[in-house]
Amino acid sequence: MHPVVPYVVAALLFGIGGFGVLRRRNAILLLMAVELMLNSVNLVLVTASATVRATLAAAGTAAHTGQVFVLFIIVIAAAEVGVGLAIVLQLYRLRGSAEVDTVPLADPEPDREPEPGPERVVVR
Amino acid sequence: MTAGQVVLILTLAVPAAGAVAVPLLPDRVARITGTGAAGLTLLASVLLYAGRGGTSLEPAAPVRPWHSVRGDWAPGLDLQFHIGVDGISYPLVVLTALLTLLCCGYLLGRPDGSRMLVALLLAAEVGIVGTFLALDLVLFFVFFEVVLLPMYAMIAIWGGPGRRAAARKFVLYTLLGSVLLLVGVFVVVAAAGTADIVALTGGGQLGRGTQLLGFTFFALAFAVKAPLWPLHTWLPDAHTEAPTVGSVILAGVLLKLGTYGLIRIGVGVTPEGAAWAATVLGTLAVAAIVVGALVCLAQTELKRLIAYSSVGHMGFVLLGIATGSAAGIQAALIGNIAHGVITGLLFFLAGAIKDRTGTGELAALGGLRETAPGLAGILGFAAIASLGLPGLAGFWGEVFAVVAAIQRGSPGWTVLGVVAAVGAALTAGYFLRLLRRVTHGPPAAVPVAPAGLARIELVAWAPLVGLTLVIGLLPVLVLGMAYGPVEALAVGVGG
Amino acid sequence: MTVADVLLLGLGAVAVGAGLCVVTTAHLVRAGLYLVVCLGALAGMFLVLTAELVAWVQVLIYVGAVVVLLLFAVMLTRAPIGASGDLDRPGWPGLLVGAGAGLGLAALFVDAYRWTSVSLPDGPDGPGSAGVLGGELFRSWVLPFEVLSVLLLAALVGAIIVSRPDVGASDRGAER
Amino acid sequence: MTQAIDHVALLPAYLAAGTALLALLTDLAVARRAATLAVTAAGAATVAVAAWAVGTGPVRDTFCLADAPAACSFRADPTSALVATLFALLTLGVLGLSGYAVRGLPAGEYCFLLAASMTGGVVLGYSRDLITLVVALETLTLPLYALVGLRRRSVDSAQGAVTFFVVSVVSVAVTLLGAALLYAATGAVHLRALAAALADGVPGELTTLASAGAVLVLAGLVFKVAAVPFHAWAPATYDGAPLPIAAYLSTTSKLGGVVAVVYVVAIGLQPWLDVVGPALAGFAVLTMTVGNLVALRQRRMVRLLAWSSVAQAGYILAPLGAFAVGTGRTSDALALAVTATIAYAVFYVMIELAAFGSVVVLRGGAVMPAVSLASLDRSDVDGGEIEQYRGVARRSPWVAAAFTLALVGLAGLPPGLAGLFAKIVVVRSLLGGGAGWLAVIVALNAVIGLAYYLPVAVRLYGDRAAAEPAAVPAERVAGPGLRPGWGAPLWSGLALAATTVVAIVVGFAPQLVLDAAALVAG
Amino acid sequence: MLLPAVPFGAALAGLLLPPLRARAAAAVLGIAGAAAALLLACGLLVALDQPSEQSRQLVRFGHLAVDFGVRVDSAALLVAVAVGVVALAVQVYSVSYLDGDEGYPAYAAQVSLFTAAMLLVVVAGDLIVLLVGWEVMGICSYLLIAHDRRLPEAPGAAVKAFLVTRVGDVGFWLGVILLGVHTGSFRIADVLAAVTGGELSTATLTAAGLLLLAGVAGKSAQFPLHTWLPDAMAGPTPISALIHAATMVAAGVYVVFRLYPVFSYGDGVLPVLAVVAAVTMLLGALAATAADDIKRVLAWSTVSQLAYMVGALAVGATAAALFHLLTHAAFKALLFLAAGAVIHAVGSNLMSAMGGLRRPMPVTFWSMTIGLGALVGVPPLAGFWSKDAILHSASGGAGWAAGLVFAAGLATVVVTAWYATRLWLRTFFGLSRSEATAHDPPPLMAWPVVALAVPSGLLGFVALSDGFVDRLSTPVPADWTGAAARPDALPAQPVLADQALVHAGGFVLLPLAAAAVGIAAAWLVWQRDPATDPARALGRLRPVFEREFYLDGFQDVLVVRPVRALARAVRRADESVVDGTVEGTGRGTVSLGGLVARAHRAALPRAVVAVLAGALLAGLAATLGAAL
Repeated sequence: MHPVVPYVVAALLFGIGGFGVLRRRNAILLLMAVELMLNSVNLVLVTASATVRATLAAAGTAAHTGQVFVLFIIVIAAAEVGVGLAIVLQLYRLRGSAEVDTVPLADPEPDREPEPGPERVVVR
Repeated sequence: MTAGQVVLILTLAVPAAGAVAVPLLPDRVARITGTGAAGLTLLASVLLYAGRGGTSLEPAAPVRPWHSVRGDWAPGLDLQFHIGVDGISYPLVVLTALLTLLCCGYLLGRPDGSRMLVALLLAAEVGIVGTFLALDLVLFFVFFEVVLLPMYAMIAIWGGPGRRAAARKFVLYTLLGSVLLLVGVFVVVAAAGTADIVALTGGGQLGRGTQLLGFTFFALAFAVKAPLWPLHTWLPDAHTEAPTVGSVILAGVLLKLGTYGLIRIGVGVTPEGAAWAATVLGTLAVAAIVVGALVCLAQTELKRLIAYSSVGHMGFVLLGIATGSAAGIQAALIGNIAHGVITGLLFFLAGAIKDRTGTGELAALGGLRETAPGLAGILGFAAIASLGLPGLAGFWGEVFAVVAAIQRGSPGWTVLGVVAAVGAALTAGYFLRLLRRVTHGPPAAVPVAPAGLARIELVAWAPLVGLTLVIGLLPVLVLGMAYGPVEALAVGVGG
Repeated sequence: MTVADVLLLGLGAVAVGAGLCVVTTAHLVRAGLYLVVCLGALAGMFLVLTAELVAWVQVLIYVGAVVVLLLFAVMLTRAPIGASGDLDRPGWPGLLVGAGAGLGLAALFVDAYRWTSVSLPDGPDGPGSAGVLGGELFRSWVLPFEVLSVLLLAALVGAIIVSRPDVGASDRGAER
Repeated sequence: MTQAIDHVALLPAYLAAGTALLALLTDLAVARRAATLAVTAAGAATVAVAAWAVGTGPVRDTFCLADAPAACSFRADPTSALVATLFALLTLGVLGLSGYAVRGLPAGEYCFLLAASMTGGVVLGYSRDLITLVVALETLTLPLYALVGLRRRSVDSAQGAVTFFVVSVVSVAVTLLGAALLYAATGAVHLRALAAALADGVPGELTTLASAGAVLVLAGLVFKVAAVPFHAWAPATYDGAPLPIAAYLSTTSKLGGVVAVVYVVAIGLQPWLDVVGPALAGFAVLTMTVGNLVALRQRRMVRLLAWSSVAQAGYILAPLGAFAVGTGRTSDALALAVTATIAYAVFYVMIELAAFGSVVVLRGGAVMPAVSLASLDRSDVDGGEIEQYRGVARRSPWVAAAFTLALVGLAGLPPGLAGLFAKIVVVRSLLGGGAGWLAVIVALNAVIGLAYYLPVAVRLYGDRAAAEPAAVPAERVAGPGLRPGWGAPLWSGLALAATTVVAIVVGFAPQLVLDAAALVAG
Repeated sequence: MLLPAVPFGAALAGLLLPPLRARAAAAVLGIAGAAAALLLACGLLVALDQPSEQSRQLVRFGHLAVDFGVRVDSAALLVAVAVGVVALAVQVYSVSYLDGDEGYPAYAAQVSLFTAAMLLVVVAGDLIVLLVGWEVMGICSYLLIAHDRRLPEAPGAAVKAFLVTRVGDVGFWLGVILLGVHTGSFRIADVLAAVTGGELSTATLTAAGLLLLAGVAGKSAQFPLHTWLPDAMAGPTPISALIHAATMVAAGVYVVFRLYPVFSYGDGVLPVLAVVAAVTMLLGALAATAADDIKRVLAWSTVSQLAYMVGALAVGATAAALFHLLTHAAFKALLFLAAGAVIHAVGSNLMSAMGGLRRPMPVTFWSMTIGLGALVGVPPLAGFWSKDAILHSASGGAGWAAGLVFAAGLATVVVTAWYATRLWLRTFFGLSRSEATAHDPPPLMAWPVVALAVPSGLLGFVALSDGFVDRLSTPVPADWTGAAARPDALPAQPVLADQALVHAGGFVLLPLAAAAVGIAAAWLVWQRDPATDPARALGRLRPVFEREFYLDGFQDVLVVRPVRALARAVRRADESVVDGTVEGTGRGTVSLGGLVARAHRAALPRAVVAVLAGALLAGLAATLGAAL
């Protein structure tokens, strides 16, 4: 089999995932896109574990590491989706909408002028 | 631990202990203990002179400290707690101790003096004396930085109306200087492997390139501290806004950190750099003299005028150092001490005038001779001493800086000498203008509250007046002990 | 072009198409379904690549649990069933970065692997089978496995106290 | 063959996980907030002692690869001991500071999540391969998603949590992609094996793959340290999170990021530093400058501390970047750079904890004038405006003194000797490594740093403008149901005092930290 | 060594110790100091036969040592005696002159300080110590001029006096330094040895000579830097007598006398000296003719008489110059003190307010007459001998310089005679224009005047005794060897040898005739209309002379105003440019921070874009880097 095929598929999936993350406004869809990216990484790892066993003689026993890594990634992704959705729902509960682009990064009001007027400093 | 070493450690430990203890004690007691601590430090610093034969570690070493204490503090940072005193640093240490004692005493007598101010004074004294005693580059930097915050707090809390901005400019500018020093220090330490000044003096281990780079950083850092002309703009604001005590310490001793650093590290550790940059430094120094004098001529506020006069005087000191010859460096040393004493006195007087009349504006002042004859007399004496009247302390530094410049022989240096001499004449110009505005002439409308001199003021100023006269008549007091080390330094620079 | 290649190509095409639909569809629920199709295709590719256990785990956890969770979330946030217009932000930054990343990686792989072919491993009882992986997992990767348990517990507890404001906050009453 | 597991080495990890479970059990059984806190704190202390004890023992390796024994995934050497002890102590500190906040939060779950995060940190300290590293990092970060969102009545907290979660997930995806590429190119996951593979040359066509993988891994890890391109989440998250959690984020999770970067760069990618170096140096410079510049304009206290911690991250990365970019790439130069990074991180972590501790105690106590009466719930107190801290020194001079010392330490000026020596360490390593230009940039940034630390410190001593409402008297704020309880002020005060004392001690004897950090070269 | 020390001690005591500030004590202290100095000087003059020298090292700068050296020789002692006499007279005189003034104690102390400084200059053995004395004199003159509180223009005059001399002193500094640096030591003996030994190049010598000349011109009020002397009259009259007539202004002449080899060896210095002398002579005399204030007349006459001494030096007649210095000190001090008495009596300085004082103030009248006679050069009086000696040596000298000096000298004799008679007539003859009842001054003021009248009368005869001449000869440094080595460079040398001060014969008549012409002219003009000022005869020239050739205006326009404008410009530049850049960088950083902060004021997606874009760029950089 030619490893380049699954690799290219994984690459495209990662690209699509990235595109989805940046384009979607709804948090849940965003999570779906992130799932896509993680799955593409899984695909790379599985293909790598297949190719590694064949080409690099040195990594004899470590051939299955790729697949072990994938297992771990799947579990981590599941856990993160769990917590992520809880947080999104909390935001939904408080804000009425799960829109991502209404979440401000910096405090909205204008930044302070450098130095308020001189004030008297009282030190006993 | 010889007696000398114990005294050496005491000179640092006593003010440190004072600085820690004073804030904890009740107000009145605190200020007395603070003054006591300052007095003890002065005593310890004077005692350093005894047993000068001292432990000369390496007879051949160019820097032969009279007493020195060496201990490891942080080998990981090449930082050794190596302090020692020798001919060059001794007068400066005594001057610091004296000025701090006078300031603490001055605060003792005043109703509004606060114990926090005394604590900050002692903290600053630890930093300054530490810098003068440090014989390890990194330790020099650490003490150099210790001075920063106490001075900032002094200006920012007890200063005049515009103190906040002035204090901020002061601390940021000086921090820029000291951070450049840090980079310079480690350029040298990385190349030489050791940070010990005694070993490094003479620039033996350093290649020419490192010395040039190192000296550029040192020169920048110390030019900010001893205000060399283009980098001086923090000084007038800081002085005008600082409380009397703050400006005395600021002008009296803080500027000397820069010039002492230039001598001990700039000329000492990187002599080739000093030789290479001599003409540039000389030209800037002369520019400082002339610009300082001219700006003073057009100045309208008393403390600002005295601040700019410091820029002028330090110009002479830096000219002395720039020449790199033994005569030049000695002129710089005595110029340092003289400026410390005279400008300290001037700032005390300026503070007294401001307290009495409430304003520093020259236009509002006048006729002090009639309203407060005692104060006017001392102000006249200080102004005359400051303009470099021979027979008083200021004269030797200025004349022999010009002598050293002309001694260099090349036409360029002779021109510098001549311009410096003209600068000296300008100095006379603005000081006499000051006297005419403030003391002579009809008494101004501004009421002068306590006409006579308070006892505390007399006590604080008498030593300074006496010192100006004594150093003026017997300069050997200051220079006597510095012949050896200065010769060694000058040899390094090929002066 | 062996059978495996053909299969991989087919499943790859399905996965990529479904991925695109997930990202572009205007229907929330339909996005979730497309995701199921995409993950299923990936599971198939894993099977072809002899990673048997991983494929089943993929189907079990991802398709079973994660997508269901996402659909529940869609339901809970009362998203409209029909098409809803305002789902997307201006596309150009996404397009730029996404395409850049995707094509860049693809170019990287193509450059790295050209058209070399690799014989799929065929160990005694299937290279990716549960037995082999289990042995591997519990021989040298026990520690991450244990730490994962702590992680999952933490995720559970975290999800609960975040989603239910009343849990643990009732201190206004008696000292709980 | 059964794998000989060296349980002694794993002891700290076991204890950490045990503490987490214990927290849950005590909350279930005793259901008293103070008790849970006390148990968790005790657990953290035991972990610290255990880690330190194991550290002093011989170097222990477990879970090693059969064929290449050197490449083990768990290594208990002095470095790991230092890191694990630090994690435990920091968690202990944060627990102490949580005295005020925990009253409004579910104490049991709060302590459990913190302990879980500590477990992740401890395991991170010992991990020597990519999988364990990633898993440990995730265990460190995941509980924080929940903890950040724990102020359940404030929208800021929810927004902060979402920001943190989304950016973190994307970064994890990038890290995993990097790791996958590295695995694809070298077939190795253990750092030492990876180094060996990279050292003896990756087959021609895979080199670009490997270098892309290396950089992507680094990018993902550097997100944890909040380096510039990946820093936008930090201010919003810190401000949204409850104060102790903000402290935890800025100290422990940042330390985790630093440790991860150091392990990957120093051990894993050592042969390929000329590839990774420029990226690191670039990140360092960008982080320093942007962090300092934006901090100049901040109005809220926690946001200012967040931006300053971003800038400090720049200083931490500088030695590594300088080493990679610098000329002499000998092994001892690497040791110098790594020691500098770890030493600075240790100094920074202590001072930052002291700073946040002071903020917690100031905000917790009834010192602040503008503590809104409506939210009687202590947990809802956030960092607040800097303006509200005006004139605090008069009411609580000691806490204000500690806060000023911390701020001055962050700026790197003498009273805060720890900060000064940290700056010296960085500049020394930069100039030692030949990257003089980076030293000058660090120097200039230090000046900008002081420009925003000092006004805050001075405002503490400023006098209260008459217009503001007088401070709400302490007893009214407490309200009937909300007796501060003996826990809150005592714990926080104790934690703050302890951190400040440690900062001062280290300030006067920096060699302790330098010796500990020097061991990291291994 | 003791000589300068005594008055210095008195000065310090008077100035500093508060208990001694009582009037009586201060007076006693002042007078005692001056008297002691005088006695010491006379004692030394008598006892000493050959120049003695002692010195003690003060300080060493590099290899340049400065030592507190004292060199006493006959000429020095003579000048010291003169200074002592005048100082004593002034101290006594001012006790009563300033009886109403509460600032007297400080005044007395400052006078003793001044005397000490003058003596220091006279006996200085080291150039730096000379410089110290030189400057302290300057500062004392500043303090004393500004002493009078009531006079509004006093402080301005004091500042002007000090600044103009200070400008001259810059030249003096540089000259001293140039000499010191090139000879390797500041001791005058070494310097002179080096000069005569030919170790210094003529270029250096010329430069040093000219620079020293600038200092001398400043201090002795010669042409370019003379504008301060007439204004210095704002100070109390005894001060004018002491400082601005006898001692300080003479110090410049004495220094040239002492360092004569430097001037003579440098080519071109003496002719310059001659020109300056000639110009100042005429200028001073003509300005005096039109001045109405009696003290300004005397001031201008001092300027021209000093020019005489400088002229004498220019033609090499050092002994004649010194002799004229002594006589001038005596009769000018006398004139000032007498004028002080007149002012004291009349209450105003202006001659237009005086007149007809001959009868009410006989003592003052006769002493003033002797003084004016000496000034004009009436035969039996001292002035005649000294001025005649100068004119004789000028006429005998070689080269155009001597001729110029001689011609100017003669012309000045006429003009001096004219203004002296004018002053004499307007003050003492004609009808009294002042309403106050004039009367002779109290004894304390009268005795010093009379005391000074004696030397101004008889000093001439002393010159007749031969022993006097060699005492006045240029101090031959004991180790002055190489004279023969440079015969050509010593044009002035032979003239010095036969320094016959007194010589009868036809030549004496010429100046006498000139004086007679001057007196007659003044008498005729005054005779026609006794009430008005004879100066009206000058017609259109009068305003020109009155305004002193507008020199003061030129100086103000050329020097003072541009410096002040430059100062304002530099201050504005310093504050806006240098300070501006610093403040600018500060504000720039803060606004840059604002810019970057605004970039962060976005929503969450921008953060994710940053993450992904950052990763992408880093990856690209790495791959491209690795691929290259």
